[in-house]
Amino acid sequence: MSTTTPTTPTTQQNPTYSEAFQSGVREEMKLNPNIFILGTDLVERGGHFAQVKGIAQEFGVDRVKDSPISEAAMVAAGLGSAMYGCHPIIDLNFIDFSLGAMDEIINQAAKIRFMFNRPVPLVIRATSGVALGGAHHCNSLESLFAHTAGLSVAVPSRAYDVKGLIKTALRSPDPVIFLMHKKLSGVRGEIGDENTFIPFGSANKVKSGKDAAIISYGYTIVSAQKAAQNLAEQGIDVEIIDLRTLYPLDTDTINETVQKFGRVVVADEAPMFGSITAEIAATASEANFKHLKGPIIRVGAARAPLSANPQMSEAAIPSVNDLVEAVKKVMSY
Amino acid sequence: MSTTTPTTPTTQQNPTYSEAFQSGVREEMKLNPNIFILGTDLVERGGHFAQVKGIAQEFGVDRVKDSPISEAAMVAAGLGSAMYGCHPIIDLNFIDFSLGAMDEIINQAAKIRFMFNRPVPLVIRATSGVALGGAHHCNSLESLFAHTAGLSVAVPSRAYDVKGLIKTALRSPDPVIFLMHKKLSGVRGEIGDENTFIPFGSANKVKSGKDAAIISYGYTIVSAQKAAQNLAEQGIDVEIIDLRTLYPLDTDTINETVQKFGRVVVADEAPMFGSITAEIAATASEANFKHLKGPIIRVGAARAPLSANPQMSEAAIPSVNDLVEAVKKVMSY
Amino acid sequence: MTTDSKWGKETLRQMLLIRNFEETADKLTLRGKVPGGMHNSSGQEAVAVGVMSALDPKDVIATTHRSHHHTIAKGMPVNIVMAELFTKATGCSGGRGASMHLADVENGHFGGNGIVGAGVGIAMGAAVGIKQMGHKKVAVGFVGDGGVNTGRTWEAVNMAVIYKLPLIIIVDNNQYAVETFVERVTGGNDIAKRGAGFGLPSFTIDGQDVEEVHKYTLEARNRALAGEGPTFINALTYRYYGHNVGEKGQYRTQEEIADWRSHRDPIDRFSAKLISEGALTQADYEAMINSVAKEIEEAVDFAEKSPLPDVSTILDGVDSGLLGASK
Amino acid sequence: MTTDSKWGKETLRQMLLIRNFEETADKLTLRGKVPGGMHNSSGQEAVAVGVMSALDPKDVIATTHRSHHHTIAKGMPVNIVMAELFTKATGCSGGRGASMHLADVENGHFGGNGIVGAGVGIAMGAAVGIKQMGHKKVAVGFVGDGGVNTGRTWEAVNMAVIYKLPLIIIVDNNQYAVETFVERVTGGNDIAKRGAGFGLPSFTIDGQDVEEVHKYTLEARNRALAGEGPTFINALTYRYYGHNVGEKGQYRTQEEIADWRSHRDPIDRFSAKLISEGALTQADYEAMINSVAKEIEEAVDFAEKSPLPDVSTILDGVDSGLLGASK
Ligand SMILES: Cc1ncc(C[n+]2csc(CCOP(=O)(O)OP(=O)(O)O)c2C)c(N)n1
Ligand SMILES: Cc1ncc(C[n+]2csc(CCOP(=O)(O)OP(=O)(O)O)c2C)c(N)n1
Ligand SMILES: [Mg+2]
Ligand SMILES: [Mg+2]
Repeated sequence: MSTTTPTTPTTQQNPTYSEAFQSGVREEMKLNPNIFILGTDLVERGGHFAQVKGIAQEFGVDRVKDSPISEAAMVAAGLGSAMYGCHPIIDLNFIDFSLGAMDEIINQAAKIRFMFNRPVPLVIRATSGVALGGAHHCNSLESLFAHTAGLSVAVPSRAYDVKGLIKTALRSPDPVIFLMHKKLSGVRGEIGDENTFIPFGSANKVKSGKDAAIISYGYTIVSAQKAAQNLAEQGIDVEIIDLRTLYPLDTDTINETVQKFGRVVVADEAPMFGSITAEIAATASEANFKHLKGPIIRVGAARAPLSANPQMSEAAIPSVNDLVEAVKKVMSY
Repeated sequence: MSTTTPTTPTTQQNPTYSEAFQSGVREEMKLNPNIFILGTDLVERGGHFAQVKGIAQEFGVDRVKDSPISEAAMVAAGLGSAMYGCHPIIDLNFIDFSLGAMDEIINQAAKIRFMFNRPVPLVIRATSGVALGGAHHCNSLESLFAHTAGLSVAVPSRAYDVKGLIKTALRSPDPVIFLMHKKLSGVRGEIGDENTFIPFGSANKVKSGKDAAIISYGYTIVSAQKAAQNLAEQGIDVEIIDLRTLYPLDTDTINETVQKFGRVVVADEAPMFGSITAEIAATASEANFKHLKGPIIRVGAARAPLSANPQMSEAAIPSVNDLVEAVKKVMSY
Repeated sequence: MTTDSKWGKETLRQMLLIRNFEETADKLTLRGKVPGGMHNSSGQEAVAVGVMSALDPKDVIATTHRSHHHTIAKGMPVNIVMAELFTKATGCSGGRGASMHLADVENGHFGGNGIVGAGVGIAMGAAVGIKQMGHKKVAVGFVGDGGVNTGRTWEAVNMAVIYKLPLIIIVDNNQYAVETFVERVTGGNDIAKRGAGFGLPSFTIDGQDVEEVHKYTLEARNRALAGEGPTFINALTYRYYGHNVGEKGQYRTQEEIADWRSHRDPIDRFSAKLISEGALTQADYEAMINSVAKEIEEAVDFAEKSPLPDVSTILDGVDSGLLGASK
Repeated sequence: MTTDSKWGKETLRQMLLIRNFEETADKLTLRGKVPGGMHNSSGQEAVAVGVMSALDPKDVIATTHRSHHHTIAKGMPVNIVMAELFTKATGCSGGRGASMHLADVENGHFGGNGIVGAGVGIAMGAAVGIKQMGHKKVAVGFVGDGGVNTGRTWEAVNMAVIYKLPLIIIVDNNQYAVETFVERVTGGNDIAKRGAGFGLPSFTIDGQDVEEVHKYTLEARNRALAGEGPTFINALTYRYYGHNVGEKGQYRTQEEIADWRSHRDPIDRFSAKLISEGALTQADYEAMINSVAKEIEEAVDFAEKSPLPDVSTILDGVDSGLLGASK
């Protein structure tokens, strides 16, 4: 399932991560008149991260709807219209605000197909990840959604994956939580054409290596790349696997990676206790125990709310150095 | 931190699991005039599981308040009054309904102490676990709460622990999610007296054994006890650790147990992907790798919503036989 | 106004069918046939039948934990409903749902719900879909008097107003939420006034008068189809039985129940009207009662004889797998 | 009515202090001094000062993401506020909160909030506590015009009504939610009427008239203290700057902003009144402006010179550890 795509040169021509979203959505909106977008401040502003900039101007306000600040109703609007036959994209702005729509997401959208045998082709998009803004704007909630049967979770780390994954989501009949990292919004990169679809559950080998592997996703992939450079200087050649989606999870690639190296670090920036890295480490350990040279090491954030002070917020999440140290630890087995 | 208490003879004199809650709450309400209870249908009915039966009649309706069906406001009432100086118990009835109050729980109650240096002595009680009722009444949400920095999570499996833990919660300045399993509501057992407090983060060795261990909590402890009997007949002597709280987690006891046996099963009835058993298995494997005779085996529920049909719902969660097989598997290393 | 005889008979029969269904299912529940229990709607038939008789079969509804009456009135065969209560494979949700999760999405029944207030949001969403696709339909969201205290209900109402959605919100106001009297928990104690505060036509009507319910719903539907947006209807009704089967409680008097049953019963009122107008004979009425009883008996038989769901299917249908290989 | 000179001067000074704070902080934010940006309240001073001048210092408030004006009016020293914006250790939240999370719970400031609508719930909860403990205080919850579309707001309002809580809800209605004009997203477009629907005294008032805000708040407070329950006040106001610092947008005209600034500015109106009544001389006024400027300058200096929080404290205070040993 793992597909390797070339590392992307960041030239001025390449679109940003946010523009990649626009691009994928535009292409699918042209083909499917039942796709519409609903959220706050989308029409004029184009969303807080320019993720839908210009789309209302192109497709009209019937297909890009400004919403009141009513997260529960926003998701309900998506859910009911998806059951009816539309393919809505509900833009929740920050994923933190999904906490006001958890019943609609977890009890309703995720369960309708199982209970009533009815597809719910619904995309819930939100900006996620740790950056500025403090405790109410930096929740890492991906493990909550991944734990919920019936939901799939995309966590792209670059423009190419944003576009390829949103296009797949917009062709699928299932609810998707689509999380875009705030620190990546403006990062440019190559994107695929209108026929580039990235299947969920297919990890991307960002970098191959000989000695050990880091399995991660989202912004932590950027840190992992820096860590890899640093480690290379110390003679350690680390492989980097970007999961791209947390559910479905590319367990084939995870298993192959664990079996290949026996030395694996699993990292993200969610508070570590109970994060998705636990699932990955526990399941991979159980399945590949004999191949392990030592325990799988997890790297994650402190068990604390995030602070608005940038130094504190940075200190709470894994640094490049934390990743370097973790890899050195698995190398010491 | 592990305290072993005698296994309880279930005589008619012993109170039920629900009555144990009443008992602990009553004792603390007598001592602390700032404790009050708020939820739906508490005054006359005594709650849907009789958990506060008679308390309004004893303490008056100022201290047991019937609420509208407004979960967000219920938790906000608890949060604001806890910040003000009360020690509210917010009774959400079924934990499923907490999905309508997730912002109040995760963004607000859990974070206030960290952000504003103000204690939030708030107990959120709810009935949890898989039984009848279908997909909207059987969510196992404990891993969501345990993952949230600032929350503690109690998951008692017997009357004694219900009383001892609720008393501790009502003496502590932190928000607690108090989950009582629906299938245990009527189970009788010994309870402690007014001075019996069970610290959070102290597991209970329900049964000691010589060969392997099952680490679990809640109703699965009952299944584990049956599995232990079955295994005893096959000559396998299994130890059972009841975690009693999921955060704080008794990592000392977990580590000791893993080190003692090297053969450990971690089990619960939440959908396994991303459940708290992943955290336990991953962290315990990392910390005690050298002591493992084989991988820690997890047992959990299917990744699916629960059905109202009892046979389907039973089939979705671990059976006694699943636990027996898991223990035999760890014995095979 | 004189009632059209054909419509009147069909309407009355629907109400009788629901009443018999509920009373039969109640007894079967007490005998352990309905896993998880059920919420009996006896007394509330006029709301369900009055609304549904004003709709087109293709219109959409989404409802609550107490939804047998809505479901039968919407046209689901009673044997399928009964089988679902029994959690049999032949039930509308294949036994996955039981009493609270009746649905037939294909035919516009977007589901009962275990979560108070959720149905209004789902119906509002369906109305978004209807409008988006340019269809000439409406969606109806049911909620109880207790449910109007959930925030999600008002978010959905507001959204329906600003998007001018073809939505009708029906408060199936039976005056109690479990054991809690509506006045004790409803600020202002005027639910229609709440609706009005959100800027949509809002009415409190006699939910025991099936013709009144029908008339208000029809007008609301016409407004919706004309692009004038949603309507809010607070229908006053009463449930005769406990919240869940077997529950009694001290929260209301036997006199109160007897008063509603004897003076305002929707079936008695409507049958008396039809008989007095000559639209129905006493003999017709008795035949109708018997025919309904037979239909329900057959439904019970169907449910009893139906197979249980295959437990090996518990992982089927969680997702499509089309996003990528689920593992 | 003639304004009491002492009260008038203090009130005017408060408004000037807020205005200068906001304009200064805005510039500093553009210079990168305020991590995460800030929500400027310039134009809305009369709401904050009118409310707070009617409260007792021990009363409780809980507010929104736009809360500098409420916080300063509540009495927090501007140097502490500024230091928090700078995320310095000397800020009210030790630098953990920045602009959106100003608080001083000990002194009745239960916090700004990153979540729209959350403040009303927290204030409602505080009012539960006040009533439970038998204290003679009130709680005030602030919400924006955008925030009245969150369900949580109405759940809290309803709860306050049925428990007759000493709560005042203030809608700091600046007519926009980010770039969205209130009329486009507010069903009925009459926010006070929504309040009335939930059964509490509800008023729409001129939020640019500090005396009117004061008067309505005082009356609400008296009702609350007399055990008559909550009051809902929709105060019409306007923000002069963008939603967040540096934002402009095409969603409103420059003429609209100029009109509010030149004809309805709360400070200009109130200072002109005081001067015309002889309660204030032009010289007094200028001295006041200068003294305020100096106070803000000192606050900036304090914030600049304050230490950053110690990053080794990032795990401190998450919980007490008293439940059991946290690990
Ligand atoms: C969000 C939520 N909170 C609480 C419940 C528990 N509950 C189920 S039915 C009910 C009462 C509902 O009352 P009402 O809306 O008046 O409907 P009725 O039962 O009278 O038909 C309650 C509290 C629930 N199912 N969902
Ligand atoms: C629950 C939630 N949804 C969305 C947001 C993003 N957001 C922050 S402020 C704002 C606008 C709020 O408008 P209003 O309530 O009128 O307050 P104002 O900014 O005008 O003071 C929005 C949408 C949020 N912080 N919380
Ligand atoms: Mg009711
Ligand atoms: Mg506003």
